[in-house]
Amino acid sequence: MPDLLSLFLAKYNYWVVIFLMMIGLYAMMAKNNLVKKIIGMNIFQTAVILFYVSIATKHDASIPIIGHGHNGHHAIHAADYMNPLPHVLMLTAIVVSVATLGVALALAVKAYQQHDTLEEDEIIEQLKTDYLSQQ
Amino acid sequence: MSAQFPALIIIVPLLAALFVNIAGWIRRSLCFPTALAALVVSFLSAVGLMGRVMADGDVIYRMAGWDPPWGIALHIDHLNGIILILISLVAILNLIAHRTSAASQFTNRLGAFYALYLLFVTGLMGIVITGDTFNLYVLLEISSLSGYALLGMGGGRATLSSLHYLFLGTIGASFYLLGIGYLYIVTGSLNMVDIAGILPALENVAPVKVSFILCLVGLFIKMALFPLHTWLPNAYSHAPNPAASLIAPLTTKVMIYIMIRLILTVYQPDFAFIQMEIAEFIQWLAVIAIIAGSILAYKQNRLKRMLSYIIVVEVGYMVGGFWLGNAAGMTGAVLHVLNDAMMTLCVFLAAGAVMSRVQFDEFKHLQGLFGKMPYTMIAFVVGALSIIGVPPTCGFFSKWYLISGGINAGHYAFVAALIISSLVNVLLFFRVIEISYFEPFANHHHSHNHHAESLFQEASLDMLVPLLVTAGLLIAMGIYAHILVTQFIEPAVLPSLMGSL
Amino acid sequence: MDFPAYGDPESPASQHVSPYYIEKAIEDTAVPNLVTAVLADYRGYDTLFETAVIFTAGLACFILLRRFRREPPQFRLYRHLDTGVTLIIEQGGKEPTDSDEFRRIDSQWVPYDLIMQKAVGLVVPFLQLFALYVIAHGHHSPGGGFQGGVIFGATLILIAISNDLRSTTRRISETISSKLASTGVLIYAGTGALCLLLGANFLNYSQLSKLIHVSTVMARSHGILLIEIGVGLAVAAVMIWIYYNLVSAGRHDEGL
Amino acid sequence: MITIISIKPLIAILVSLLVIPILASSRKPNVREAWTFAAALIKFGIIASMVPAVLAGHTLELTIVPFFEGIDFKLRVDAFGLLFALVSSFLWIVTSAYSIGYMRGLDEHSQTRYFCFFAAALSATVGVAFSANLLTMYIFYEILSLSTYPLVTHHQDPEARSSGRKYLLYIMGGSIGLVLPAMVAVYLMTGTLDFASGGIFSGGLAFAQALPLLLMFVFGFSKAAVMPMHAWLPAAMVAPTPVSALLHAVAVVKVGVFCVFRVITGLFGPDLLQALDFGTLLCVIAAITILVSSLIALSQDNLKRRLAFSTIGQLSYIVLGAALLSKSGMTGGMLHIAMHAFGKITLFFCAGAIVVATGIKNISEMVGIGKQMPLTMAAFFIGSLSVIGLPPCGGFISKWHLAIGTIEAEQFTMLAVLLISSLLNAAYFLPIVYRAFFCTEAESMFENQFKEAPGWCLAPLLATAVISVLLFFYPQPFLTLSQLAVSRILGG
Repeated sequence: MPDLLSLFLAKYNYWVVIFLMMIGLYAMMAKNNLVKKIIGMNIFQTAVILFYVSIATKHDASIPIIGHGHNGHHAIHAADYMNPLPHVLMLTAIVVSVATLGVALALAVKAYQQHDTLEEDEIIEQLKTDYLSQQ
Repeated sequence: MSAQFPALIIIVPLLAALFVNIAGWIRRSLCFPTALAALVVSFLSAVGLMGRVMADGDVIYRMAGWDPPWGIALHIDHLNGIILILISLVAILNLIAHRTSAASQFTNRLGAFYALYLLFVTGLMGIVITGDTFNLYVLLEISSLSGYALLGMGGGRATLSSLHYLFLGTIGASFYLLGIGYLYIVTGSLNMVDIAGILPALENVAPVKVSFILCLVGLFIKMALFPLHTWLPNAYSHAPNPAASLIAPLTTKVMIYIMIRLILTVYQPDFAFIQMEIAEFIQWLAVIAIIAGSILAYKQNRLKRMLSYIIVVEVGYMVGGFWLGNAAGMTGAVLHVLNDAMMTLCVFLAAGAVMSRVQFDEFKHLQGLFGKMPYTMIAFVVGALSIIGVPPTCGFFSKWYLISGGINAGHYAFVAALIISSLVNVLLFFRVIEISYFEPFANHHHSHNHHAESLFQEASLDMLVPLLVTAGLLIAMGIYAHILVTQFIEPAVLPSLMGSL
Repeated sequence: MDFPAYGDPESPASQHVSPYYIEKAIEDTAVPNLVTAVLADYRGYDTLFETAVIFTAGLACFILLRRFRREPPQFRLYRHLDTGVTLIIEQGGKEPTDSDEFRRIDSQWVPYDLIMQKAVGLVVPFLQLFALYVIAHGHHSPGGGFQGGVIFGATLILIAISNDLRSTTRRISETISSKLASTGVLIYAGTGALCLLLGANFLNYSQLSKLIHVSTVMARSHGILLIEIGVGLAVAAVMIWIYYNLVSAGRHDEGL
Repeated sequence: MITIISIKPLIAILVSLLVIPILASSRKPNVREAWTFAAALIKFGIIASMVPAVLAGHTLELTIVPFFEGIDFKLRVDAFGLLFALVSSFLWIVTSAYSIGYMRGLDEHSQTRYFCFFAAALSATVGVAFSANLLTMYIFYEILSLSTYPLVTHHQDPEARSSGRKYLLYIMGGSIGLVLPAMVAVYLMTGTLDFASGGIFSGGLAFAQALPLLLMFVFGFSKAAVMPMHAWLPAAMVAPTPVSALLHAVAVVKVGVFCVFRVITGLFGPDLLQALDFGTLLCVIAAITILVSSLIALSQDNLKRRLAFSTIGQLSYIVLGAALLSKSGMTGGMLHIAMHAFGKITLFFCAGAIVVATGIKNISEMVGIGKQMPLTMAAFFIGSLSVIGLPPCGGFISKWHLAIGTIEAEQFTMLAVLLISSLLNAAYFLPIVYRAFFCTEAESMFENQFKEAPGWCLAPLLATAVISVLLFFYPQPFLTLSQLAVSRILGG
């Protein structure tokens, strides 16, 4: 039993990511209000970002900026600094999630303008009635 | 100059998108010419690049001068060379076809429309050309975002369906991102060829399998394979015509290209087909996709919704063909990627031409069109024949490879599904052709102005010329399918297949 | 799950590619902040498309929401500056636009908060200065184009919230923000194309040394700085542009 | 036996295709008709120019473009293909003359479209005749079915629409549903689809594989109207008469039978079928079709439907000829293509002439028409003689060879079927002729208010009747061609 617990403790960051993703997924599927769906989507994307950032850390390594003393005269060994690559990737991923959030909100605002409700079932109801009236 | 083709293909449309946005504010007449010029330049460089690939093998383009695992490298081989040409060609044809209708629909937002149009094409071209997994994700997002915006422009249900497309698309992209993350943890690199080098040496294969499943599920959502296809029909049928006939032929095909690229280059076919034991499951998934898609397509009474369901069926063809695992199946799948893009473009352009005159696309509005719009309907018939798989057109040849692949692999359910869906396609299309051929031209949709009969004439010229060019291409690609296969597809598919199977 | 434990240095992720970045970044680009080095130089192509994503989001909000038809709202509020009295003008009533002691306010009737406006007026310049600092010092301190751009955008949104949307649109009109967004990304792609014209591969800043006659390594770091400025400009402009469209649902007359 | 590489076959096919844009753009009807005539004559001229070469034993070939490994878009003119091409191109000349009269007589609408699709259908027919492998033939087969769809549904009324739907269902369903998979399977088994004289299954074929493939081909080519797949033919009678005359007497149905013949002789090869004893199976299928269709024909009152069912029967004669696998059986089968073509087209022309002149469609109302339209009914009589197979007309020769073929193949039951069906043919043709001429004054329904059909209809009518008689005395061109073809197939 202890190894399962230690296994969990040693790698807790992966479990947290999975947990967050499930919350995000649940919110996107189950919630009726459009904005809540968008929040769920954002949680989902942030979970993936958290996953990447958690890879980058190293025990007792400082932030990936080379200190002043190191301008070239003696070797920099990698163990001192955190892995910069995931941080770079996540800068891009954060920007992407913000952009998607922006477009989603724009669509939600447009939906609100057309149907002046954010509840998805009411919108679908209105669309049905318009469609039938068109027939 | 020719060494810079890979960069030119991507950068010229991107720069043009920026200029077009600025031009949108200053002088709107500039937008169309710049967009057209940019796409023509990228088309020519794609053709030049393909010549170089044919001459001296794969081309590696080191972005910013750094070597692959550290910097990003663009990797062009036979497979993505031909698809680059396809994308730029489809984009040019669609741009010309929808010049007037785009100008009338997006009057003062024309600059933004053309900028999004170019960004969508840049995104797709970037996806096809890049050799880096994370870069592929970023470009995937660009093309999807501009896709959501373009599709969301239509009235009525378009907003909600585009929002659904956004949700599902983001889930798919995030799954793909997670999949690359798993790969990154285990291999430490993002460059496709580099990962492929590290993967065989790994002893614990579990994370690699999980990453493969995640990437696959993400891509299946994005390419609308049957159970995950719910967003596609709404998104495409309520979209404005210029957007729908650009996005419909390209998005799902490029997603399938990504799946092919992942399996052929990163995970190697023997891992994907043998160690994963899911080939059987996916083949059955494809069979269900084909059958269900055909039945759903039959139920529709609107033209564009029917065509969207047919796209779901075509995705079933390609995925099923590719996952047969043998050479004929794969060649068929790749050839079908090319053919289907052109077929869908031809049919959607025809639908766009009809809707530019008739405003509705329900079947009862399509009466008597053979008399009124003969050329558009002829192009529609050629597109329909190609989707059904009648010989002179290209659809037949990819279906031929798919069927022979199915028989070789002994997967007779897939062959049966192909035949049944062809027959259902016959019913679908001839139902539409019958309506427009037999029933007299009832101008109930022009009831208000009395001289509608005389006014109603053929689609405008700049809508008609690309349509007829596409129809001609369908037949040309059919007749010269052999050259397409031996010169472009076989060198791309076979080496990695022979190496492992 | 046989993933590497949290934070252990021997994990493949930190063994294969990243040691090169850590060791070589200083020699290659003379930029101590490794993240900026990798972001703008090694994987500059990624960041180019990252800015393109931001730009696409701005375009998307514009094309989805913007409505150019001028339908006047039901009623408009005018406040007398020195006494604080508010006039409600019904549809079609004559508006005191010519006189200068009346000022139009948003219809969601914002209470007259002199303190808020004065405080914001005081703080905003320093904030913008800090934003420029963040952009410029991407090399040495954590920060860079995106973060600085967002801060700059935030200051303008702060003005819009404290006063009203029209005051901000008067300062930075929608066309300017859209054009700035394009020019920002253009600077980025332009420098890349410039290196292309100079003969190297796209985005290879070492070629800039031919122009500014400095060692290739320093050329790279200046290239990165140029990129950071472009990105900062683009991000700030797009933030405002999206804010204008989202808040007023495309009519650009009354916002939060 | 040298193979000459020449582009004549390609030109022969393309002649009628190239004329379509000219037809579509010509304004005045006579200019249009003149062009159709010119195209028909040129086409027949080119094909005739190939006859001496083929008679001397050579075959003309042309490879246009490769499709897959082992198959390419190849045309080959051999004796059998040339025979069929000669018949269809000659009859195109006659039919275009006839359709001018018919169309003018009933002033049908959108005649330009009619002539264009007619030309396209002809080029596809000649394409099938000259194709060297199964894939090229399949391509032309599909083009033919698509170009005949607008012809069959020319009137654009609801009835034409439902018959067009049935027409498509059977033909496209058969070709895509059955022929396509079979073709792919054969290609995978043998690596090629070219028609070789001794069949391409060199390594023999297991019974379990051969049977489904053969049946898929026979029923897949639903244009051959073998019994269960025949329903489209009577439904297609709704088309204007020249269409049903040329297409359903000569072009479309003969293409189906031609494909079946090619498959049996070119793909499977006589000795393989002999070994697996499929000969008798095919004969039985053909026999059922012959007998059942002849019986149904008896009960039909509408003249064109009766002719349609008689065509189904006659087609199965040709299938029977192929299935006998004997020398004169095959010769008889091939000859019957030509003889039946001329005979049946005369009958259809007469039916059309009667409709143009009097508007009557049903046989029961045709009592005593002989006095009003003596020439038409005389031609009708000659045509029916040829179809029944009585001496003075060409039909007799082909049925004679078929009879000898049954004896050679010791299929005596087939001989009986042959004779019974000829009697049945007589049973449903001769009463029409008898009642037309030898009825008493009282029964005659006509008080001579009708006169003969217009000149344009009458001339082709009489021409084909005279030719079918001449064929009895000088069957040389078709006879030598078919004997040559059979000697190559069996000689192997």
